Amino acid sequence: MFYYLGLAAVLFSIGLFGVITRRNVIGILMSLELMFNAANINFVTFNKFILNDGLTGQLFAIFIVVVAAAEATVGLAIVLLLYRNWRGINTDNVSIMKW
Amino acid sequence: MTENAYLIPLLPMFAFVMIVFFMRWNEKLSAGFSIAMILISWVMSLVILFETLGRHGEPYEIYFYLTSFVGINLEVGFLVDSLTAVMLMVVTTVGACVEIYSVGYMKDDPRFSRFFSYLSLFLFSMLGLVLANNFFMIFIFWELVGLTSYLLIGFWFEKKIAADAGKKAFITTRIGDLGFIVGLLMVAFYAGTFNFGGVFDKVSAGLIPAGIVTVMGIFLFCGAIGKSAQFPLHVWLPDAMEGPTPVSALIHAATMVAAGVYLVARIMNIFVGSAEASMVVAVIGLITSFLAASIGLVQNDIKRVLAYSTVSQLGYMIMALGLYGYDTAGGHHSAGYVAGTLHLMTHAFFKGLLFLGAGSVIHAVHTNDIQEMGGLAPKMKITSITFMIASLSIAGIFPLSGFWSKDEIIAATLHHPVFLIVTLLIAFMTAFYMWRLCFLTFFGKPRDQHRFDHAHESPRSMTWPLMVLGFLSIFAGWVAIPWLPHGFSSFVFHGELHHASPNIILMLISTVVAVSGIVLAYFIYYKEKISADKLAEKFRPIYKLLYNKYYFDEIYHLLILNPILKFANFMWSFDAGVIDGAVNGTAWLTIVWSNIKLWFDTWIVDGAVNGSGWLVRQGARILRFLQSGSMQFYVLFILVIVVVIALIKFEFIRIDIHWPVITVVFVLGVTLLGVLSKLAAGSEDAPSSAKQEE
Amino acid sequence: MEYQLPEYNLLKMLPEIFLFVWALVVVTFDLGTKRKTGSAVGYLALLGLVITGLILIFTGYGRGFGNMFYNDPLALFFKIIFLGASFMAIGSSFGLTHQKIINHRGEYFALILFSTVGMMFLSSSNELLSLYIGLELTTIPLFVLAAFFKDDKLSVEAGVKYLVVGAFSSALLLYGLSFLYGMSGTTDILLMKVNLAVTQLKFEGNIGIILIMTIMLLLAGIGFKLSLPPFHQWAPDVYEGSPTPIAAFLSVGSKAAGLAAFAKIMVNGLYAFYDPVMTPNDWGILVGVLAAAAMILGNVVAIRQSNIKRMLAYSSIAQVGYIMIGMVSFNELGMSSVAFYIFAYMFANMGAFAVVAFFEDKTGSCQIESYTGLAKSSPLLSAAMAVFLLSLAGIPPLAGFLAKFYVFAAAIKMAGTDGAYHWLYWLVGIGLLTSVFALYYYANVIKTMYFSASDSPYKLRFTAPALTVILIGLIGVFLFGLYPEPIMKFASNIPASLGFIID
Amino acid sequence: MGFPLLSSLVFIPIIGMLVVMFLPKERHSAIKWTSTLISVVPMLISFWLLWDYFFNYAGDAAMAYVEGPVSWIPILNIQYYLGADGISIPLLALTGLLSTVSLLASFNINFRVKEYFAFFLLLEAGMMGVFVALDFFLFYVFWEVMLVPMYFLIGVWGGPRKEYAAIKFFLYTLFGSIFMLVAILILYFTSEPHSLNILELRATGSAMAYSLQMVCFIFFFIAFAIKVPVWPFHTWLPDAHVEAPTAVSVILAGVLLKMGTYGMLRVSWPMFPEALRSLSFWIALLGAIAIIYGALVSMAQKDLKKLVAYSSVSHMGYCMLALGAISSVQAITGCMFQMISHGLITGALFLLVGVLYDRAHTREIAAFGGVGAKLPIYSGIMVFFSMAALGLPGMSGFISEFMIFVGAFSALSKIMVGISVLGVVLGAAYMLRMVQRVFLGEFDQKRWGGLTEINFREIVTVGPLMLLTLWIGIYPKPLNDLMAATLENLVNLMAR
Repeated sequence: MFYYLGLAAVLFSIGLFGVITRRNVIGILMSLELMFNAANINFVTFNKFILNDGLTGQLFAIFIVVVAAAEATVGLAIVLLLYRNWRGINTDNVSIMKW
Repeated sequence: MTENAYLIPLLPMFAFVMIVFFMRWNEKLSAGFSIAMILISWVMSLVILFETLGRHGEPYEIYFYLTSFVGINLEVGFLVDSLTAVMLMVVTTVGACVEIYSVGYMKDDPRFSRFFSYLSLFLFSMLGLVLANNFFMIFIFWELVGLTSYLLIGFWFEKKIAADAGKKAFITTRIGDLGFIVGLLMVAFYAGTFNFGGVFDKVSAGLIPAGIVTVMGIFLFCGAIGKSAQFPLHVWLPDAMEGPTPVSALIHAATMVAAGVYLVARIMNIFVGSAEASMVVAVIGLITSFLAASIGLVQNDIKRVLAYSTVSQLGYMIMALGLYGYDTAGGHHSAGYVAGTLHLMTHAFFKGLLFLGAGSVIHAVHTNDIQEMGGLAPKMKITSITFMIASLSIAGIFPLSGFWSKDEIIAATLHHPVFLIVTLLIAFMTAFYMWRLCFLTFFGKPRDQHRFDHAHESPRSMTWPLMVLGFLSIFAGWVAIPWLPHGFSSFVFHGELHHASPNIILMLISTVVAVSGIVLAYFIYYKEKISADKLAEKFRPIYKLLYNKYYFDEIYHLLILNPILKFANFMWSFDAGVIDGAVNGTAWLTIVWSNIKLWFDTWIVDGAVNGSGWLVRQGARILRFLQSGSMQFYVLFILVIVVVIALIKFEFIRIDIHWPVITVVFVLGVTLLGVLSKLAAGSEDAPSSAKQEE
Repeated sequence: MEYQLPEYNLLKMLPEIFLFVWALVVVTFDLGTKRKTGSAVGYLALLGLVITGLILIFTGYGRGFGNMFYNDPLALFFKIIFLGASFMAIGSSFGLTHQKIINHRGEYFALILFSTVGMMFLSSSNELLSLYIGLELTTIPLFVLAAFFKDDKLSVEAGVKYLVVGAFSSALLLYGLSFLYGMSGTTDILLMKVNLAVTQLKFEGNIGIILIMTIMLLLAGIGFKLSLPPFHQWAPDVYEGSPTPIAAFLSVGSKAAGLAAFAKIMVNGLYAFYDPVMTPNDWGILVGVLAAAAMILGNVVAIRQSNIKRMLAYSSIAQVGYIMIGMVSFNELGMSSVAFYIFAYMFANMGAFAVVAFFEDKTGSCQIESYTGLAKSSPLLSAAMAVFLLSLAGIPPLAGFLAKFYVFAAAIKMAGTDGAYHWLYWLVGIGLLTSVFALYYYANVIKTMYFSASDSPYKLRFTAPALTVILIGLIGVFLFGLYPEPIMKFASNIPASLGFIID
Repeated sequence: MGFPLLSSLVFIPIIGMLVVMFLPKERHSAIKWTSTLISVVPMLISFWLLWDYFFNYAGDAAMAYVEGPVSWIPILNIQYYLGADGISIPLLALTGLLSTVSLLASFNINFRVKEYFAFFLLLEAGMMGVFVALDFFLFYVFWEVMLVPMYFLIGVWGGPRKEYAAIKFFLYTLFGSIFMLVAILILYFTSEPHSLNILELRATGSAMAYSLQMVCFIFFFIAFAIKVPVWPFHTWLPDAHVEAPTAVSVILAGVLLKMGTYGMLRVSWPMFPEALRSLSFWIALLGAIAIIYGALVSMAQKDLKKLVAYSSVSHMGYCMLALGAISSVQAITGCMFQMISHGLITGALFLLVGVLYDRAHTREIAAFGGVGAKLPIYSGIMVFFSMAALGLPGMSGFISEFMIFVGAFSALSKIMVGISVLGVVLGAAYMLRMVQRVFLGEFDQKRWGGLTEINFREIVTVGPLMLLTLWIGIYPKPLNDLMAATLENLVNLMAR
């Protein structure tokens, strides 16, 4: 199971990396998805290997997928707005408000 | 009547109240009323005097508690013994004379009735002072007397000098009272009561350690120093002459300044308890007397001359009392007490007379400068005659009252050669300057024709008091003629039969001294055989020194007044610095942190918290940087924090290769990567953010 | 492995269900009337909230869905807060729906309601999965609401930031939860304590590292909701950008939700569990440090804000700091004090935001300068504002003071009873000192309104809903300042539902 | 228990405030008269309390007119618990009197009248509350409630730098009171069962460990010292006084400053005897410093009001000196006397300065001169109070200072007392400087020709203060007897 966890960790880290470094909001959203999925893998793994009661982990994973989807939709909608207002979706512009 | 003695002070008080609230608008009525009141109390004090004589001066005391806290009582009451009776007599007499006198003198003054109300108030407090039976009360009236003198000196407060003089008098005496208060505190602490009798019993029973008694006595004496203008606090009295002349006569010649002497006489038992204290008293008295007399030699303002003579005479009395205390402590017998009290009485009369006379002269010629007078004798007979009587008396010419008292004083100094010599010297000087005054004022040819022409005898209301006082200053002293069986001396010493042994030689010596003084004055200022100016030239430095009153005022200004004011100002500026260091602090800060709003500084800096203000502002800056507005930066920040905290915790754990470690390592590695890359990216758009800073 | 179906008594969930349905009704009503409904939709939403409140009162305590759904005092208390918050938020957003949001009124209100449902669900869930879902259900509508002004750059930016940071933090939270699940093997918070201990035994107590990771991640996730530094930075920007009522709702509603989550997972789930590496006291200290940071940072930075919404944002960050003091003084007094604090805070903060929103509707400005001399032109409004701010500053006899007093009392009690908790003294000290700072910027607003000789150009006339909201705020602030008894009694039951034994 | 007099003292002004709020804004005179008349009621009640207490309760040190304890917030067992004894009764009377007087004195306020009088009544309620509260929470609440109206009164109706002064006052006092809050909480949790009852907590406090006592004592001391204000904490005072409108500075000087000393006597002094014993010398030292320092600084003032303000720093210094002399009843009695007489005298001085300011629109001492000739009555009154302030016998100031000195002399180091006696002379100095510069000397006819004599209303405001000053000065026995039992009990508590 160690490999699965490792995989999850790798995914998570990649997601992190993406979120931090991406200039593109879409990219950021995708990296976020990666992170969610890392969590998914964790859940499933634990459910499979450590404990074997029912399907809680699996269920959790499914719910997460759903939620992630919802978030993605909202995210994309907002990205549209972003594009309308800025004619672009580069994050560096989006810093009017500070301190 | 004695049991109703409290009425004596209350009557003038009544007059004061009535005038202030009801009679202000009717000048005649208010004057009349206050005079009536003082006359009634004069009669009463006369009766009391006789009753006391009947009791052979047995003290009579009544009091009740004003308030009492644990340990000590503040009581109100009065004590009538021989000393009180005499003083009552003196005060009421002079008071009555002066009030009558000032009807004429203060005529057509805008604040006529207010003047009388003040006078009544003064008489109230003075009489109360005399009657007081305990330290607390005597202190209260002591202060009240000071207040009224302040009001009366500054009566013509439009004149700046008058106002200044009033302030000076008040504060100077207050400095004396400082010591007095400390003395009172010591009395309260060590004797546990304020009542004279109680305290004296404790002292004479030796319940209070001798050193304490000495200190106590000296502190109490400070009060006397202030009030009766002894060295080194004598400077206020001459200036006090700015007040109306009746005031000078009443307060600064006859009564208030005598209060100090009265105090010393009153608490004599304490001084008897400690020779050192008495010595201090005596020495102070002597110094004062000498200084004042010598200054009086060269002054030209008639009232100032009189003032200095007053100071010197008071010094006389104080010295006599001190010597009495010293000798009695040493077990010898001394005439000092009798001398002091007797001179207190006689001096009150003739000095009062002198001032009133001077007043009437001034009234006539509208100047104080004796160099502008001269030859007034034919024009104003009563004034000149009474004035000269008084001068003789003060010079101590047989058989005027001054003679007897001064003689007693000299007798008191017998065992102390230094004192004896200086005293005689002073007597000489006194005679000289008094008669210098007389000659310059009343004889010779007028030096200022214009003023001379306008001169005229004063109205009756002014001359009558002069004559009354003249009478008294001739005969008042006779009560103390040594050959009298039950004379003054045996009266003040409660009935114990005691003859002040008549000392013919001394009498002769003093008379000779006095006469020689007069003669010298005669030759210089009447016959002008010896030119005063030449003398002045010959002894230039001494003359200047005397003429400038030993530079006391200047010295005080230099050494005390200015430093205090400077210090006060410094304190103020320091305080201001603390309060609105905002002002200068902000100036400095705005240079350094010009981008910070002003009010922020003012309040942060204020209360001297610059440091924290600086920190806060620095913090604000960093936080501004963190709040950069770019969301990825926020994300990164969160991550960094998480990792950092996690790292902090890792130290506690032994690292063994175990599956979670891998995870963490991954996370860390990637995060660091992210950090680096982000920073790299951040460096690109650094300038833009820098622009945002502005 | 065979299941026995747990009993689904939906009745216990009635309020949530009803509100959810009602939200749908609101949307459809708006659509059905061709979006011509003026403020009727708003009133409809308010009505829904009121009814929900009534239902809430009648559905007593109890549980459903196995252990997933609890109706305990904690849940009830927080639900009341959520309802109140969204009520005031909606009430104060009428002016908005008159001018800016012409088209999507229905969605606007419905989304608020949805988010409220999420909060309520969260507050009464006692199990990781439902808790997570509740959290998401709370957050996602808020993403939309934050960006609701489609053509306003600020609003959109607020939306984006909120979205990214929020999603990110929820991902962290999720990752943490997964580890928690892994270690405890259950998602039921009550079982969690036990199982964790078991697991610890199984791994010879070597789960320390992973535990740390977990707690960090959870902190990050929930700290974002609480806008607890250092996870706060989104807050000022989002508050400034998003519509004012939404900002208010964020500052109270989602904070309260975060508190509930924190209380459930950290306190209820992890407090009883003891690990030599990460004792509760350890991460208690950690949270305490964060709280101190919150108070200092919030109060100091707020001093320099010129935009009142931003200022209130920072002040709300500071307030979280005070709340966390109560939270980390792990005793029953602390828990109930937290509840009371958020309750009092709701009135004051919602009120203040309502005033701001109203003012913004009338004048279109959020700058503090534009409040100059308001006291003369519209006394009641400025008086209300002053009262709210003073309550936030904690001046007696207003509710805010009592709340602070309660929190500090809890902290000092814990510090006095347990030597390991002396650090709470310092926390209290910082709290008190910073509260003086806080007074400064609140007073600054009051000064602007009252002390200026010049008269304000604006002559504001109240609209009914705004007035209602403000009055509710005033009444709450005064009433619970002077007679907090009922609320405190109620709040004193909450620790029991967090596994504290009330002595 | 009968009619709840103390509660009515607190709540009548609040009711009055509400009434005033509902009066129409324009009816200025109506507002003024209503509020004044309402404030008369508590004044009369407080006088009646004085009377009744003197004849029925003065014998013993127990609390009279106790109301409650009624449970208010049982969770923290906070109680509504009022009571009054020998040290609070006179201050209550003072508060009642000064409130009415200063309401009368503020009739010349003529913008935002309604708010002004409403705030003023709230202020009065707060002050009364502080003096009757026997529950710490209640005490603290009133203590803080008072700040808000004060902040507004200074900030809205104040002088040029009003905003600065107002916020300064507010922050200073709040800063102090947070320390008090901590101390209260510590006490609360030390006591078993937890209690906030001031009287019960005396036992707890004195039973505490020395170090803890020290901490609590110092915390309380900071809170009260800022209010007094004791020397290093005094810097808020001059600003607040100078900027505040006349009536407010009357209240500020007359009542608010007393709260500090009252708090010390009521709370911290009897509660932590050990700490007190070890600190008393330093407290007295602070007092002595304040006396000299205040006097010197006020000697350097150019602004009448600032001068009076600093003089009250000096006068409160006497109180601190007395409070340092814990072992002597005289000193503590003197302290109470000083509080009251300072309330009367300084209050009156501020009123009079206000009177002059209304006419001349300046407070620059140098600007005046010879006013005595033009306004005899006014100058007479002013001189009277200046004399009272410099401790002239026959007036209350002297009695109190003398008691303090007598007590302190027996209880403290003689040197310190000797030094602080200097304050008497300095006091005379600055007061006389002021009197001379303003009232004596040349009168500038063409500049001040227009000055009008003090009018009837103003005389009415000052008259009672005058009479009381004289009465206490001449016959202090009743007041002393009123407080004697309580104060002895206090001293015994301190000596534990």
